[in-house]
Amino acid sequence: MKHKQFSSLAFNIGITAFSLFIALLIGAVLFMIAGANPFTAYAVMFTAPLQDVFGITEMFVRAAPLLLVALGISISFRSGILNIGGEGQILIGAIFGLVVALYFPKMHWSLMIPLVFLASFLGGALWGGIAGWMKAYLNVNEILSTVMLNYVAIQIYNFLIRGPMMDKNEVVYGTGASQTARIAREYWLTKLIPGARMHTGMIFAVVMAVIVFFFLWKTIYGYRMRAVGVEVKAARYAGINTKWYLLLAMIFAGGFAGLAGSVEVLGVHHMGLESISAGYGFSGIVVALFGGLHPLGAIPASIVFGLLIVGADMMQRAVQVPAYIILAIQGLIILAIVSSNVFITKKSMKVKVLNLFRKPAGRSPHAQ
Amino acid sequence: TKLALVIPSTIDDLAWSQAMYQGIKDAQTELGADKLTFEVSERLWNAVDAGAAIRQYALKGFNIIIAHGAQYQSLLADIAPDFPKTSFAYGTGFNTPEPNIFAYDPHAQEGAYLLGMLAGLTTRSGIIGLVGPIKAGDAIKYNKGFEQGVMSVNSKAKVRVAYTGSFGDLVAAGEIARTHIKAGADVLTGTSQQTVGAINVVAEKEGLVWLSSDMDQKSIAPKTVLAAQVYNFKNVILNIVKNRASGVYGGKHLELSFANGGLILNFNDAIIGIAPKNAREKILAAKEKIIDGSLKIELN
Amino acid sequence: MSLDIQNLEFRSISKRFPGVLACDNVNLKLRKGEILALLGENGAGKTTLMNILYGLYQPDEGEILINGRQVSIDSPQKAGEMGIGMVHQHFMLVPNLTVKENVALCMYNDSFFELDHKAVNAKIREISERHTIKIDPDSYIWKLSVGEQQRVELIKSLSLGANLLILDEPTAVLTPQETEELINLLKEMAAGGCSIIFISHKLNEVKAVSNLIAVLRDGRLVYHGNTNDHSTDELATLMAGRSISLPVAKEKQPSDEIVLELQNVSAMSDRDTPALNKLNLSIHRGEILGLAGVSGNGQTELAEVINGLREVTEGKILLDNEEISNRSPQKIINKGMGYIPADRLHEGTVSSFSVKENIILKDYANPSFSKATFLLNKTISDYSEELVSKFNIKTPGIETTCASLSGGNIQKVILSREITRNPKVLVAVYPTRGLDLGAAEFVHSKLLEARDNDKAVLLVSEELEELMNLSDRIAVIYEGKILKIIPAKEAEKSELGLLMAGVHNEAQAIQ
Amino acid sequence: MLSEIIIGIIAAAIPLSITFVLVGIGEMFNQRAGVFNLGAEGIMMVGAFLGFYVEYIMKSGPGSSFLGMIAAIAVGSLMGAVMAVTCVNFKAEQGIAGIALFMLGWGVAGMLFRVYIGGTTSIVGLKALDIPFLNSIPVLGAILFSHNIMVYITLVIIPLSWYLLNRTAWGLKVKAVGTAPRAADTMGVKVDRIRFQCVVIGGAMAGLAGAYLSICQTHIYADNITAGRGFIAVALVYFGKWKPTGILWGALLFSLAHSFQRSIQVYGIDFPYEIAVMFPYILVIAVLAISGSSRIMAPTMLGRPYYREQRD
Ligand SMILES: Nc1ncnc2c1ncn2[C@@H]1O[C@H](COP(=O)(O)OP(=O)(O)OP(=O)(O)O)[C@@H](O)[C@H]1O
Ligand SMILES: Nc1ncnc2c1ncn2[C@@H]1O[C@H](COP(=O)(O)OP(=O)(O)OP(=O)(O)O)[C@@H](O)[C@H]1O
Ligand SMILES: [Mg+2]
Ligand SMILES: [Mg+2]
Repeated sequence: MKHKQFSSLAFNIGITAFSLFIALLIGAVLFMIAGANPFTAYAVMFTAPLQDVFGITEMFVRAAPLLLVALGISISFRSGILNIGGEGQILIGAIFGLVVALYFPKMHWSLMIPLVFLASFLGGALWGGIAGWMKAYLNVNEILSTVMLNYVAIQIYNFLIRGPMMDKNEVVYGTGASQTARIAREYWLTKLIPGARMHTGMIFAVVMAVIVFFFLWKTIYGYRMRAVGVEVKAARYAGINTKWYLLLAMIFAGGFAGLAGSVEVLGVHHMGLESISAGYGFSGIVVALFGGLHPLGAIPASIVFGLLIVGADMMQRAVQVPAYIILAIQGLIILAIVSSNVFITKKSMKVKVLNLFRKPAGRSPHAQ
Repeated sequence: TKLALVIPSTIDDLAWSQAMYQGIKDAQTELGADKLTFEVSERLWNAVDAGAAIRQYALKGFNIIIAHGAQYQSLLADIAPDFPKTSFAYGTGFNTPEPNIFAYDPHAQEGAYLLGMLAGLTTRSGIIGLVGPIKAGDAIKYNKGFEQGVMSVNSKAKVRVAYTGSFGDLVAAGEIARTHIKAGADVLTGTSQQTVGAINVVAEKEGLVWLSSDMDQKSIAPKTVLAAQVYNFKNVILNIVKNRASGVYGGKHLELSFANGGLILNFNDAIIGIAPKNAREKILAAKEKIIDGSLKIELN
Repeated sequence: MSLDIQNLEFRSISKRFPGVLACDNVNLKLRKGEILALLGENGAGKTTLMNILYGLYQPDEGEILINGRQVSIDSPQKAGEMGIGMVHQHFMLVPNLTVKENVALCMYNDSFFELDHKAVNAKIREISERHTIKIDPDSYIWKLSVGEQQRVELIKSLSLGANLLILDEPTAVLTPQETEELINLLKEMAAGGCSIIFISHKLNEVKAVSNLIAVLRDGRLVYHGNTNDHSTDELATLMAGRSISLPVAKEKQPSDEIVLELQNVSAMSDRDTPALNKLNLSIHRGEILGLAGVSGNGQTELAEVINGLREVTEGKILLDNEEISNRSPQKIINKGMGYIPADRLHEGTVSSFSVKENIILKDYANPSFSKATFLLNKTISDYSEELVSKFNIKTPGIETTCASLSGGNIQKVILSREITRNPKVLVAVYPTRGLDLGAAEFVHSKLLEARDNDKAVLLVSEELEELMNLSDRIAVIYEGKILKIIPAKEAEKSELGLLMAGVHNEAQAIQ
Repeated sequence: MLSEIIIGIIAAAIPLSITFVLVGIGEMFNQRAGVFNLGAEGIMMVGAFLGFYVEYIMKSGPGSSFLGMIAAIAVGSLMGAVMAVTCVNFKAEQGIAGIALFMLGWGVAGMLFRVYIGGTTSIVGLKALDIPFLNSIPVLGAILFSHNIMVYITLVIIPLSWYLLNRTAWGLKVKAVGTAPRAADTMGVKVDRIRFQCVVIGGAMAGLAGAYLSICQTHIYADNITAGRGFIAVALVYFGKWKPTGILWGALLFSLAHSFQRSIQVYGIDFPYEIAVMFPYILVIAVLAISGSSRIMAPTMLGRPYYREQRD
């Protein structure tokens, strides 16, 4: 038994390593086209972020919003909804949070920060909820509505930060950059390490992950959502108000994306800026799926993805290749990992691979 | 001196980012390749990635770090105190929140005013089309200057403004240009990297004219781009290097204007004949007035 | 390259699934023209063995020989090419295509452009005329009742002209007449040289149709021999390892108290045609009311309407004198309604949930299973273990997903939940469809037990025997209306049969 | 004057909609077969680049434009094949693979552009051709007969894809594989093969759509030339309920809204331009919300890989 476990672990590692190798090999061609040495590039990419405080902290700076978005995505996926509206939900969440942080009367940070989080949760929930409501009650496909709502959110957000919410100084001095005023310093999320950007947002996100885990698997609401997600007919049969739970799923999905928005505002930017969503709405989907749509699985997935982002970014600067190569390499690596996954989780596929090695002459039914 | 450049778009966008890239290269040529080396990080329009890049450059000991966008101001304010011996610069901006931050500020409205005059003088239909990205920052300065320029020479002309809602959607920019042209515009202008899409559409029909900003975009449409306001960032770079040499790491507001050579007005001699004969003289006269301060452009 | 299959042999076939050995060293032989009946309890491995023959599954060990030569059937395509056809236990039809298109898919699965609708039509017409199978070739599959879908399955396999035909519980959803027709058809085919493997839990059919019998128990072949050597009782004993006899209702004076009453209820079907037409029905406390009728006459809609899953367009439904029409399913469940739906895979269970999660599908919010919205895992597990053993559900464990259970065992999961919930009214739609005899016996006794505990049971079934054994009264539904209600002891099969066909007075009968 | 504006709006919308139709029809095929490809945007970028590049190195001319399109189709098919290998053969999660392909496509296109061209330049491309006689028909002439050749090719592709889907054996198989792969398998349909073909077709169409943007519409290539149009196209497939004509209507509606919105801005009706820019997106959602849903068309197994030995 021990032996079997070991060999299966070896198999899993082997197959993942093999597919990664293929991906990196293709990537190497790209590096060569760009005139860079692939070996140094890869070395930087996978080791540099882990070598110093800066790299490690930056990883967590990315992981926090990714994890939050992924939590929401996990909930909605589990309820059978593919939410690709994370980008828009982050922005609306950020705006709600900003309104509270900038315009509410001064109060102690221990009151203000939860209030900002609450506001941005509500903002994101509103945005996700629109798509959820349309799906549940008007039968509008969520992919269509979330894609479209992303564009609408961007326009609303940009309008607010370049219009009514723009920093007064930008008007006074005539520079007119679209950004809001800074949030008072006492409301910022505490930086965990001096000189680095890492803030308490990651801790918050991990706590949320645990809460979501309990919510989905240990409470009746989670039970209902999962039931609606996989078999609407059976859920209806069981007395579950399926429409309401579809809506609720999108409310949560949007809410968590919204939280990511305020974590970015309070933890990183301290003001409202353009493109604050930074693609987290999309990468959050990848993180959620890598995490097996499991809130706890999303924690390591978000950290690994953080490494991938930071590492690729550092690599680009270290070997001076066009920044596009970051995207290409990330894409290749993700493709490789998802492709290898099936050989790990599905016995029949695993057998196919093993047969390649064992019996080159072909499968014999007599084999023991 | 080791210099790092962080840009939102790419070094070949024929606009804002390329203008700075060009400026650094020119400065390098002037100072000598051994005196100034530089690295670039592109496509950092979102502030999270830009923040990581800036901090990493600072950690690696770069002397000058240029974050080429107004949106980077708060990032620099966060990072600069940790690296007092490094000079940071950003623009468009005026504010220098730390003693080692420079803010540079191209007076887009000045060139815009002159281009506006040219537009007002050149247009036959009396309709001028402006292709905007989003209504903020430099785009507003440019648009305001441009409109005043048009009005100063041709009060009957109409300046029509339409925005795409993004900086990078060149197809949309092209479509807006097309719509302007259908609506009668014969002189068009605009800002941001998406305008290459618009220029190409303008170039499809002979006799239409584009006025370009940030960079001289003549290279893609030599028979269409009539004049250009060019940002000469070389001076900004040289200025920063000079300041550092005298122990000043920042805290200055560096303006780019016609007065200090930060802005350059280029005419396309091959097609300048489209414009009325005296246009060039009028515009150059106005430029002098801008330089000596007797011509003020309203921004509010 | 359809083979002329003279001889078929399974040699030492084994197949393992996570947690179960579905086939365990099975050896089996079949000759041309023979009809083999494959028997076994739910989960014995019948479907698995046939799926191996059809190329859907690959055996872990063992081989299949045709005409003495080893063959590798690694895909259903290959099986089809060899002339093996299969009617699957769970229908293999494309719901958003029409009957015609489904048949065309089989006929033209090798071509790219070519699609001769006329040829397909001709084929369907030929088959349905020759074997008197009634079907509308232009109807979408999703619009068909289960019985009609079964007919399509048959046409599909016949259109391919298989010379080895596998039928996995084909009669589970057929009416007695249809079953009879099918049996005749199979015999005819066998006489024409087609070999047939027939799976069924109904032993009288098995006796009527087959020459040979093979019995599987827990994946192992425990008997292989001639049909004529054994009586049905002996066969039942072979299957279950014990003797089985289906219980019959003891007479009992039902109370006058009406528990469930439907007054002039109308409803539409999914196809937007009227399904229930001012239907009136009342069920008393402590009785089983059998509902007889040919599939497609509104039974499922009736059950759905009662359970709040379908809109009542007209009329009233009263439970304990309280109106429940168009209430939410949750409210109706709370008022004491139990429901065993016909679609066990997608309605009665959440197929990707574990057995455990499915067992509490209606009670997760019950204070005994959750406190302050938190599910009580330990209690739930204990309860599930208890039901699994009490209802003899064959599963590797309570964490196994329902989807990987055998058809019969999925049904047992639903039954265990609905019966143990102890509702006031239990609506059971085809509750023993696909169940093995032992399980059917169990269900029947449970339904009777419920009746004896003063519950009201609405039993929907097409099997007259089942209805007559269990019911106190039998109502016949036809085109969304109750034609007649007969006390069970006065009911006769022939009369019921006529009523089900919509003939409801002597005069009509004579005509 | 007003009628001229309206004609202008419609005439401008038609070439705009072509991108969405091309990607949408391709995506329709792979979704009908059960594969959801979010990577269309990335494929478009590579197609846009390669189409541009081929014409660029061949120094323009209509022949080179067509070669460019063919190259784009080829590279699109190749990327479709990558998607197919991962999602059909290796059964990878389609959502992730699509996003990864999007990243890969963007990265590769951008990088090759930087390395092999290096700066923004323009090509001649395919210009709008005024079809003689026909284009002088009042109203219709401007709306229908003054576009580039790809517009007309696309108008042929629409009925062609309808025919393929609804009148051929292959179309039947596609529909079967997307709603009931197991049933299709038992009926002798090679599920994975059909899915593979469809994903490749989807890729080819996305590649062509990309080349349409660079060769026919803008005559340049620049970073992010697609600007999210691939995602919009995927969304429009849902709008069109997996029907070629539905996708055409969706694309036209969306493009009309855009060209209307632009005209409003240009003619200077004074209100926040953000609302104008948002309008097309809101309109599409609203129209879908009002129109009902149809049950028969949806590929119910969309996004679910097929394993023969797994019960579901
Ligand atoms: N694809 C599968 N994955 C996992 N387990 C499976 C699968 N197919 C069958 N099994 C298991 O194999 C065993 C045999 O199942 P099978 O469907 O062959 O039974 P059966 O004899 O046909 O029963 P029934 O009469 O209920 O149809 C069962 O325990 C079932 O849970
Ligand atoms: N495989 C399927 N796919 C989609 N819809 C289905 C499928 N099978 C059945 N349906 C639909 O579900 C509903 C219930 O089916 P069912 O065949 O039980 O109806 P019925 O006409 O009441 O017959 P019965 O007498 O068997 O109750 C029908 O409206 C049918 O259209
Ligand atoms: Mg079975
Ligand atoms: Mg019915």
